[in-house]
Amino acid sequence: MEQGTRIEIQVNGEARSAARGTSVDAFVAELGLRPEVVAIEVNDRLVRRDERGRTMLSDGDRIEVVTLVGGG
Amino acid sequence: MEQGTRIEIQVNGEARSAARGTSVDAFVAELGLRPEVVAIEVNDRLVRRDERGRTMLSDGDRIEVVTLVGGG
Amino acid sequence: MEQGTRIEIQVNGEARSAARGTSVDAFVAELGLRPEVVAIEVNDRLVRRDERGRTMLSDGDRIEVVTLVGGG
Amino acid sequence: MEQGTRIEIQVNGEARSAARGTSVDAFVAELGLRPEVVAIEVNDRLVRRDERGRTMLSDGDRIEVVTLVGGG
Amino acid sequence: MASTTLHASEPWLADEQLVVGDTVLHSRLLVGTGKYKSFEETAQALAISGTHCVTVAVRRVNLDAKSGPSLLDHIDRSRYVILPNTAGCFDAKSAIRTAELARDVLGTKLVKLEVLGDAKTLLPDPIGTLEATRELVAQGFDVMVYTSDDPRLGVRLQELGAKSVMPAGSPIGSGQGILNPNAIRILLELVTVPVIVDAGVGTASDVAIAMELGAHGVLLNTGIASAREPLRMAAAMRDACTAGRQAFLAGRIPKRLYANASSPTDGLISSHEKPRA
Amino acid sequence: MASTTLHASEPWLADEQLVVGDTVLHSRLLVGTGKYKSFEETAQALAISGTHCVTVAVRRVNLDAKSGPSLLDHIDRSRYVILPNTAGCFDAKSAIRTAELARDVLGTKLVKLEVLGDAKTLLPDPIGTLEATRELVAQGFDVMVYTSDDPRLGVRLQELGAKSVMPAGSPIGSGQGILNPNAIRILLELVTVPVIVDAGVGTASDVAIAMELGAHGVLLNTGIASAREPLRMAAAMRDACTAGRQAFLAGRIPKRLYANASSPTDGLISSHEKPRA
Amino acid sequence: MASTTLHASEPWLADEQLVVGDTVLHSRLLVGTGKYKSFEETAQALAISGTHCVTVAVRRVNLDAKSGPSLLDHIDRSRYVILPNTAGCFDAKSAIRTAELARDVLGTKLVKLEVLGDAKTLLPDPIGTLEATRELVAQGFDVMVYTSDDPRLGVRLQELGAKSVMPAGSPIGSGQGILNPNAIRILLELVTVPVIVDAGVGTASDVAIAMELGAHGVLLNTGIASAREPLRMAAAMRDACTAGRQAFLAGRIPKRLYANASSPTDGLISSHEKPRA
Amino acid sequence: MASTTLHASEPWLADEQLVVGDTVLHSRLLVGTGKYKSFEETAQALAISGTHCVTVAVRRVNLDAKSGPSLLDHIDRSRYVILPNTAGCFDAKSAIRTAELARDVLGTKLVKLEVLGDAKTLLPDPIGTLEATRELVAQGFDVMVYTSDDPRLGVRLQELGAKSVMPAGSPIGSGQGILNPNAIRILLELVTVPVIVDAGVGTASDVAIAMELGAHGVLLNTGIASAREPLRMAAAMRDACTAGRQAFLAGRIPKRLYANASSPTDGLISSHEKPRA
Repeated sequence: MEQGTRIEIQVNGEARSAARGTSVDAFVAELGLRPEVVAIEVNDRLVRRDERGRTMLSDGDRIEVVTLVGGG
Repeated sequence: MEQGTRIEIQVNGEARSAARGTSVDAFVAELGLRPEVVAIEVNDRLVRRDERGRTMLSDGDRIEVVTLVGGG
Repeated sequence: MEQGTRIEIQVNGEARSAARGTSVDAFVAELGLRPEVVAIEVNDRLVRRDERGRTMLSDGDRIEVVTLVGGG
Repeated sequence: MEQGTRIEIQVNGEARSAARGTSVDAFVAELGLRPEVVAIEVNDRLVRRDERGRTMLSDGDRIEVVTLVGGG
Repeated sequence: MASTTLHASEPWLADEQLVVGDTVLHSRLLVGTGKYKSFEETAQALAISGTHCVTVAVRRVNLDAKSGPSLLDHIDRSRYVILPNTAGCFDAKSAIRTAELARDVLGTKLVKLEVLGDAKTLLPDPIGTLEATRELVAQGFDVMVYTSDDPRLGVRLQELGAKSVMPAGSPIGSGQGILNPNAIRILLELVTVPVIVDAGVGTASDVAIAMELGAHGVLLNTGIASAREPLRMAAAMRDACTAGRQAFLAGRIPKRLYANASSPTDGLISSHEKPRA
Repeated sequence: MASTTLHASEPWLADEQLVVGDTVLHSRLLVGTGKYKSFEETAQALAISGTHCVTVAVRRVNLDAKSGPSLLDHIDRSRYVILPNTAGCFDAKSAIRTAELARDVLGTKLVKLEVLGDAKTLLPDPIGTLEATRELVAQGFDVMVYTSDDPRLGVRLQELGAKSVMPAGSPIGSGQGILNPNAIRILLELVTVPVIVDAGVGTASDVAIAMELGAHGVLLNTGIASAREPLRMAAAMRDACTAGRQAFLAGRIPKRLYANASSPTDGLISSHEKPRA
Repeated sequence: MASTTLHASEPWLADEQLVVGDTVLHSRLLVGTGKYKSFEETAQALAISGTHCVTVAVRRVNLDAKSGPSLLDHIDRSRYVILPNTAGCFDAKSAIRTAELARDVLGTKLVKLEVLGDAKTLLPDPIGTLEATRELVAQGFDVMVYTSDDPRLGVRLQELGAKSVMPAGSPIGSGQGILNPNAIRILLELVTVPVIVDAGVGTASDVAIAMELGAHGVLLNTGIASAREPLRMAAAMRDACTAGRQAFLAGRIPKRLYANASSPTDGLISSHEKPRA
Repeated sequence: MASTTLHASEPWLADEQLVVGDTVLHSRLLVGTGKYKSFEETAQALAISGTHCVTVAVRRVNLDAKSGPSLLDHIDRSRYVILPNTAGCFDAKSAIRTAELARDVLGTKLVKLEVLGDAKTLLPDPIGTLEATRELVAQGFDVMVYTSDDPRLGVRLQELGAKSVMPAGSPIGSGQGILNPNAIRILLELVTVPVIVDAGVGTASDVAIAMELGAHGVLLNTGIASAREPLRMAAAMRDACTAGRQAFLAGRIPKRLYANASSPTDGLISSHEKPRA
């Protein structure tokens, strides 16, 4: 019997799912975000801009997607 | 035909009447006041303690009767 | 026997003399002052600009000659 | 040939000497100090009141002898 | 000032007495009698405060009320000097009449003159105050005059014969303390009669600060009467007055930007780190 | 706080006692023993101040001097709690050694910890202070810790086990009083151990202000010892401490921009001018 | 206020102009001409300050000196309003004579009245000031009157016809800034003519504070002329005046005891420690 | 500081530039971007303020919102240096992660480090701040560190490699200005990196006062964004910053208790009354 094709992840504290084998890059696009204005953590570790393409999401990952907002 | 036996006066801004020929002394007693804790003005002029006996009230007099109260 | 031709006056507290019949105008010129930057008092009374010509100095006059200086 | 009978020590930064085998207790007495108003360190280590008797000074020891003075 | 008995036992607190005109005051704290819950509370607060001089106001008798107890029944005149004020007067004439009425009741010549400028700020009117001072002095009153902290106005009031100049630390009842210590300091240099800070005192440190400036006394009312616990505050004001006066006489240390060690700086045990200069 | 006897006679002054660790202090004024002209003056100033807790420093014995009288001969230990400090230490290690030495002389666990940052400002070094607090608490000391008025630093020191946080009102010996009342107020909200203002007090009103903010006590030395008349100033500081504390407990009146009449505003005699609103 | 051209390009700075009697002033900074090293420095400082109104004093001509250049040669009257003062007068009569002399030279009716009380403090004499104000107004002068910060005295001077009330922030040349902001605030509530803070300004922030209180202008001299670098300070005072005025008009945030986050408080990344409430 | 062009025309305003790590800042005013009504208002306020450095915060993307405009679209990076902060972090680890995230977005190493102690006061936690400073410096960040005004804490942060020490004048958003100028003054004596006053600024004079103390810059946000008229206040803050800086460089006059005449004291006209000495 074959394994599921989707993974369950947490994004900014909310439960989401993604296709197995999705890269961070692809996932950011999927979320409809502009890649140049966000930064990504996976499991409390920064995934640098240049690592996004080669970093694949895994089942159970905790993902933080942040951007810059007004602040003092 | 003989004249009225009472006079109309103002005491602390209120209309009052008194018997013609009433002295300030007598009037203070009439008001039920302790003479040693009050001072009296008739028509904006102080009537000193020692003048009260010989000072008679006249029709239309404006009388101020004051005492000492708490103040800073 | 003819009278003296000069009068003794006080200018800003100093003793000076002038020819009898000197006008305030003439005296200011004599002092080498620029008339437009000074004001004159004779015996504690202002002699207005337009009165200087017709105002003659008399023996014993006390004259104040002032100007504007730096101040706050 | 037998060894010297005195040791060289430092007390409050000054060079002193003492008889070999002198206890801290004895040394305090030697200095003419009142034992109850002083505290003693040997080589930066406190020698407690109850240890003074059994603690012997050794050649080269650095000794601090302190007391309480006025302070805020 | 605390009593002479106390001073006998504490010679280091020796101080001259405060004298206003002919009146010798045994305490530098003057206390008002307004706004208390009862005559009993008034009397107790006065006693606790240690004051020797209490202020009272002149008002119309309430003709409808039965002749009840008078404030005067609760102020022992053998113990306190009574200082009538002209509070509520907005012109010289009313203030003068009020002072005369008070003198007729009390038989004394001491008066605290107030001629106010407006009902909102209760700040003194300088012209009315000058006029009334001249007239009351002419009538033989010992005038203690409530004024702003304008030092030259204080000089003018002294020239007119005032026996004490009473600058407001801040507006009456505002509780803001001494808003301009510099003005009080200059006033103290310019006048010779006692300077008694009147009005604005909100808490104990305000009294201490006034006395440390060199003021000869402080008059207050609301600060005690309207505190959550008036009796406790009366004690606090009493102690603050003696504290500030004694600190003034003791001569405080100068202020520095920083540091002046209170413990010896030598005789330190050997240290691994040396202090940074 | 003054003696219980006094309170029996003055119930309105009731107050809880100041407790630091296991030590109950009967006065909220803590006094240092540095800079006095003589041991006699020291003892007299302490007595007048009414303090129950006096600070002392640890220093090398002068070996050349004949064994003379000791400060301890002049401080009656049945009357005063002795609080040794680590003044003059510029690193945690020296401060810890100094505390151990003091404990060995006194046999008590109370210590006032000072780890200073530099000799010019005598301001505390936060890192050394945190380190030494941790270590001394581990050794069983009751640590009263001198610190800046940084409220969160005070919280950290309490978390490490300090029994009292002692913020500087201003730099040691600067006599500038409480430079940042707001910081003291916030510190008082954030910590639960007693907050005792240490350093910077120049005159009586500084003490009153500290206590009015809600501080649990004040420690001072130079303000008394270096005043022109130390004994008089000792009395002033004593009274200022009770005044400030009582004012804090009494609940002061609020501050307003202006006026709040202390005499009644009705019952005025008829006036020619009406007050301007 | 800076020029209208500037405002055309900066609409958010829109402000009404300062009007004293008949005189419209394009800057709220008034500058004195005393104490400069040279007439050249005076002229340059005035230009940099952006002022539209400059004060001058009346003094005896030096008869011994050759008729040299006059200050008036260095003040372009097409550019500046000249405001003569009566500085140095200690009685009403001298001040009135001085004002008349100035008017005769300048042909203008604007005068800054000063009647001083003493040479040590240079504080204004209230009686002489009131007298001279009445007389000069009767003679048709537009009187701008130097006075203390006593709010009711300011009201009296306005009642006598003064066109501007000019309270001292602190004594002339003392550089202490605004010693009693509360008094200035109350004065601003009580009078309707422009209030121009005169005297006491020591540095830029003093000007800003005066304007933030709502003062209509500030007059200063020593603060610029006696600074180490007068030209630099002239620029600083210029900017401080516009800064303070604009801040007043902009409506500042309220003061709080503490904290009001400027960054969003939600959307934080997951944290190991949770903030303590 | 205003632009060099301006200085060419005003040589007397010459000033060195503010340099933080490798970053040269052309204005001494740093401005936050929080609390504005719109991105447009933000951009306009920044432009008016003349700032060269703007702070931003790091927050989670709102996944539900359609991908709308970003703040970054409204801040021209060729015109402004963007300074990301770690606001909202209550421990070193979160602050470090936040700094790394910001660096990944911006590609720059400048960071304003904030490690807060609690959510009520938003005062900095000294231990977390020290830890995060050490770590971020090790990671190659140019750390500008928000701290209390404790001078020795500032020294410790500089020792750990901070490129700028940013003391709070008063709590974030409290609008109380510089509560302890003395602490800032001492900090300026003890550290060599730029001191930029951060937090607490309520109005223009607060900025001027900070700069007059010698601070190298001021960072503010709420004071402008929450003013009734943010654009007007932006201009006020801009002018106050240059005013205060120039006043600091110009060298202010000393403060005196009183009087120092600005008009000549000789050459007075003959007077009936002689001045009282």
